[in-house]
Amino acid sequence: MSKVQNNKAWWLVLPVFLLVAFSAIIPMMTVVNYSVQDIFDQSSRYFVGADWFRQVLQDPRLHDSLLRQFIYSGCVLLIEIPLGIAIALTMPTKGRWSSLCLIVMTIPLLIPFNVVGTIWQIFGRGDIGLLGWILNDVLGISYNYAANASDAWVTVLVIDVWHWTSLVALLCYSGLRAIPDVYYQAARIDRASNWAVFRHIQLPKMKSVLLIAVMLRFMDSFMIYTEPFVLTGGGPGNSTTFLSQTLTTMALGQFDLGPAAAFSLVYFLIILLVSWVFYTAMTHSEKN
Amino acid sequence: MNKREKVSFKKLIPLWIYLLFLLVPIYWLINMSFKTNTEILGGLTLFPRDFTLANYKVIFTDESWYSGYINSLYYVCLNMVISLSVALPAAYAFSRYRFLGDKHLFFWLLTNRMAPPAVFLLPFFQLYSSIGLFDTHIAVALAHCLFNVPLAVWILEGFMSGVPKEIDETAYIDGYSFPKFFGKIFIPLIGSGIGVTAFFCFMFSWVELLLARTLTSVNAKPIAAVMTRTVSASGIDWGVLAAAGVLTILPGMLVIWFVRNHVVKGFALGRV
Amino acid sequence: MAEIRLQQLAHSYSAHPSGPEDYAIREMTHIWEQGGAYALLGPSGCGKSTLLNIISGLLSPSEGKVMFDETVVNDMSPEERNIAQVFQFPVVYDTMTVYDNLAFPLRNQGMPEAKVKIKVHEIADVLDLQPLLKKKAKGLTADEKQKVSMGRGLVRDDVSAILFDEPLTVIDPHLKWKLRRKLKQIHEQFNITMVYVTHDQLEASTFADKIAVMYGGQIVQFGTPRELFEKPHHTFVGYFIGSPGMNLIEVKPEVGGVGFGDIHLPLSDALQQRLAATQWSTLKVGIRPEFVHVWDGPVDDAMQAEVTYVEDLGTYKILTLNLAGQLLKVRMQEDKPVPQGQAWISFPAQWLMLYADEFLLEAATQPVPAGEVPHE
Amino acid sequence: MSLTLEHVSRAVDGQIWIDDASLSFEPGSFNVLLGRTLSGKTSLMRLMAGLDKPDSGRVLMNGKDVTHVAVRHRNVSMVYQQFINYPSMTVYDNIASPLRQAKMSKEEIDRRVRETAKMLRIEKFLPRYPLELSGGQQQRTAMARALVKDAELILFDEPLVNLDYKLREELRQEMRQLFETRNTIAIYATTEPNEALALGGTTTILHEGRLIQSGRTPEVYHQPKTVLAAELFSEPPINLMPGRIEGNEVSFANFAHFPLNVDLRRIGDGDYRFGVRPSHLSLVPSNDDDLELAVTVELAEISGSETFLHVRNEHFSLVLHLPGVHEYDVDTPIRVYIPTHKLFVFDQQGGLIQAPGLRMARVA
Repeated sequence: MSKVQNNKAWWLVLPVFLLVAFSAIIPMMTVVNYSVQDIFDQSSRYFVGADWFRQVLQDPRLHDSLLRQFIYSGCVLLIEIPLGIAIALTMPTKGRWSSLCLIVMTIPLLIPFNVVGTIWQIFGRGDIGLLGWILNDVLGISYNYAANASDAWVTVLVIDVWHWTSLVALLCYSGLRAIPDVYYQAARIDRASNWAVFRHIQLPKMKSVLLIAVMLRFMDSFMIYTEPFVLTGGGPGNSTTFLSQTLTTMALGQFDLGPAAAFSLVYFLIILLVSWVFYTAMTHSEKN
Repeated sequence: MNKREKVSFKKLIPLWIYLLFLLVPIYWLINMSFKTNTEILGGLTLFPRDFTLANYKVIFTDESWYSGYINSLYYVCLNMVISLSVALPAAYAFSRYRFLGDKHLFFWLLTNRMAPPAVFLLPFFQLYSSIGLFDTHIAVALAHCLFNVPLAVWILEGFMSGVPKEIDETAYIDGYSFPKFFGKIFIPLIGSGIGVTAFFCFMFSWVELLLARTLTSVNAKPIAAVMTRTVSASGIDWGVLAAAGVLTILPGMLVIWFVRNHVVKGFALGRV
Repeated sequence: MAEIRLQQLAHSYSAHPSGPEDYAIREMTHIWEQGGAYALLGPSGCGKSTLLNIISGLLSPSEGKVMFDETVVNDMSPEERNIAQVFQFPVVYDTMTVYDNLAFPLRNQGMPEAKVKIKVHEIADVLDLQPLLKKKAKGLTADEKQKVSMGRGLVRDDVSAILFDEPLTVIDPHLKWKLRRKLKQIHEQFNITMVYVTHDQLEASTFADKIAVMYGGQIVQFGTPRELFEKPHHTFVGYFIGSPGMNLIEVKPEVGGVGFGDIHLPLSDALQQRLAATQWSTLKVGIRPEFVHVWDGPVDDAMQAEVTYVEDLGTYKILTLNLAGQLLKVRMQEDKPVPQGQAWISFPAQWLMLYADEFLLEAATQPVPAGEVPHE
Repeated sequence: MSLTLEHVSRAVDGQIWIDDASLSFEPGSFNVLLGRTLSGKTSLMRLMAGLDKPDSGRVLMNGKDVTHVAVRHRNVSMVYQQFINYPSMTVYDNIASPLRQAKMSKEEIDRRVRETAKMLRIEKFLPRYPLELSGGQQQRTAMARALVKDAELILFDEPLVNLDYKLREELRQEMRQLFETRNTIAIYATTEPNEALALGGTTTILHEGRLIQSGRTPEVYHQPKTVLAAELFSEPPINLMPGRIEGNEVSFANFAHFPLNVDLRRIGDGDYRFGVRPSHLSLVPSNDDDLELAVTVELAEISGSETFLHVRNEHFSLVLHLPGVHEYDVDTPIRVYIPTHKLFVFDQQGGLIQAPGLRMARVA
């Protein structure tokens, strides 16, 4: 559909622009402002240039949580994307079952982050939780997310899978539904194997929704804060302390405004950069 | 009729397992919310032996508990209304016209979805304090617009592009003014899109805690923040915590129920 | 390679059909011979897509048998039947090159790569796809894509029939006739049964040696384009084939023939006998606009009609005449003088058709083959 | 009510869509815009309707400049190629919607809706929703909405192209009848020359945004000013052959020679392009001055009651438009006849030099 050039359309966009500008530009300017100043109180502040950035970039806390964050987000993508695709492929396309599936799958998406944390906090405990009880008492696997760092880490990952795989699956399902039936018929006539159908019909047609799914899951997992906070408070040790928590501690807990602001900007830029890499990588392969 | 369409139960087993995986933790929460604390701590039971509504009674009789729900619902609905009402005209502009800087604007809107809420905690706190909005529902609703408005614009734009622009022109030819056309003809056409958008706005606003907690203290305190109170010196009141958790899931279930057809259609149209 | 035989075939989408109106396909027996070029022609909703899906194996008929040569294939899938199908909208594998697209069905059969190469190049030659072999299928134009879809069907040696489902819908009008020519050439070159489903008389008559016209779930006539034009076996064929379609007038039997208003149309003795021996509830005569004879002036035995409209189509004209209250269309060549106000016309006996309950009634000497025109 | 376009032009993204078009339409006339896809038909109609503004030039209605009047303040209607109705309203409400916007009384609306629905034979479907109807019925609904408000200008943008041919025949005939008694300007865009002929009135040929020729339909058809006009207003396209007149002889592509006949005698020697309409070619000689050519069949396209025979020899290819069914296999050698008194002659630049004289025949 050809769009018409019409600069008056700005009037329609203006409310959105003003609203988002109010919520994004002013705070962002504050952050930038803080990141280059040393502030004691309202009257005494000094320009420090890139000092805070230098300090933050050399801070081992950042390195630690950044590394943990990347491993975590990587795992999230590696598990949720294939799993989501697989679920979307098995979902029935018609009838009551498909509506039921869709509705059940949306339930976890609508639970507040901290309640998700609470559910698993309860579910995983050895004394009162079904999961903890089955693992410890029935299967004899020692499991305690509050004491064991790797247990805690895996639990946070499972929570994310539980919480968000449905979103990936629903997006993929939506992409799959957009494929006309004749493609499947043609493939059957060509005697294509299931794998070939997936590789040459379903995957190419799902590409644009997959891009969205990957970006969303990357961004959101990279910003994860509430679930590990509720479950373990970032522990044991620092095993589940991710970037957002490090930042929050810095800004609200220790009130290190300057470094926290610099940290914020670095954090934001990393997300932008990685998203851009994903975006170009996935759209570039299409051009060739 | 069609061999391919026939749903074989065997093929769906992995799917059932996945759905079970989704539902069991929730069931466990519901199960626990109907137990007394003695039963909870006294050993594992797959369903409440000693069925009680006492935990719910605690919540419904204590104002600080139920006002938490009202606060959350209030700012979520407020956010939904604001997001939809500003996103509808903007999405229309993006779907129908080219204008100066449209691509950049769209991209910039989407980058806001990439900004971690943690980054905005402090500036938001200061901003809303300075204009006297701290601890109000509107503050949280506005803050949530940061990520909901771009999303709403993006989803609605997809739905609107599916409506041929000849419909718009026919309406103008018939003598409709723009607002009249928009309200009477266009909005009913993208009903599913609005349903799906409302669903997503609700979802992201309802589940968010970090900003909501930072921007409120008493008057607009969300339920999610109230829940942290169950941890007290005497330990955790598991039964009440579970009941409160169940109650936070309910509004979501209600929303799904109301927009289920739109959501199913929206997903099925391949346009979400 | 196979002969396709439909035996007492019927299909209903409802589980317990209660009457003929519940049937998408009414009982029919029909044979598509090995190596023929056929068309299945009908308006939307006539059941042609259902029939196509039954032949290809996407749908299993509720009654009767589908046979490929001597094998009953009712429960076989399309791949087991070795059917190839070209769809309305071109289906290509976007991510593959044209070469890989053409090679795809062969590789799925496990054919050695050297042989695949030979076959693909052979087909690419036929379809003029050689220069495109290395291109990604995604960037092709609609007609190139449609050729690739056809190629995937033709490249296989084991195909028993190729089905075309409105394959030229998305093709640019001025390229259409070239693709039609290509299809004809392909049919001559490969000895494969081809069935072409369409609602367009031009597509059907151009491609097919024989056309099955479908109407209301039945094949009402199976014949060459000439037969459909000159001797429609059903009033629907008369109406549907030709633009404008056949003139159809309801008549009453009279002594020595039939008539309407004050018009009397004589019939041959043989036909009169046939009519007398037939049970019917409606009787119609039909004559094509091309065959109505227009006299230059008043002539004895000619019928007088009023000219109500003249449509000038450049090199010929379509006249609308009022004959005893019935409107008739008449086609006149450019060179013939156009009658003003009144026209004198006659219906040559050889082109005047008689229809009892919509089916053609012919003199007893030429019985209608039973399988083609089932009487209700 | 009359409509006049004065030197209107429109370019989008540096591409010229309409190039200096001047046209005027009489009240109560039926006018066809003929041109291939993307020739500018739709763009021109959008300018007339006021959906787009021209970059230069003026649009006048009844002599009044309406170039900058918004579409909803003009009294126009439009029917599109796609079936455009409001899906959320019933057929009745669809048809009533322009009247409601005009603040008409309830009784008057009801009367007119029913009258228009009856005219278009959709009165049965009034309580239904458009998407429950067949394509033909949907387009009838759209046409009813366009007709109901007595617009001064009604634009049809290839309204029948998405319908099958029997429905097209039917609706085309009804349309002509609908407009016989109306005092509106009807403008109808089509890619099909035969549709232009069938609809009558005037025809304007468009090509690449330019007006090629305009006038009463039979005149434009029989007297095309240029090769381009002849090619565009002919389906199948007119057959063109390079040729030369030398002394008393004409030759085509240096191989088919025939004596100069009376009609061609006043043209001087030189190189020309000769055209002959597909329907003037025949398989049997009809006149002594026919030129016989040996050709091979490329394809016989049969459209039920007519045959388009594509043939070629080593010099050029021809299309014959024959009544009746003629079945030929590909590559069959046959003979075709060109009536030399029906030749169009164009100069090398494409301008018409001579059109075949029409024998105006009448019943005494």
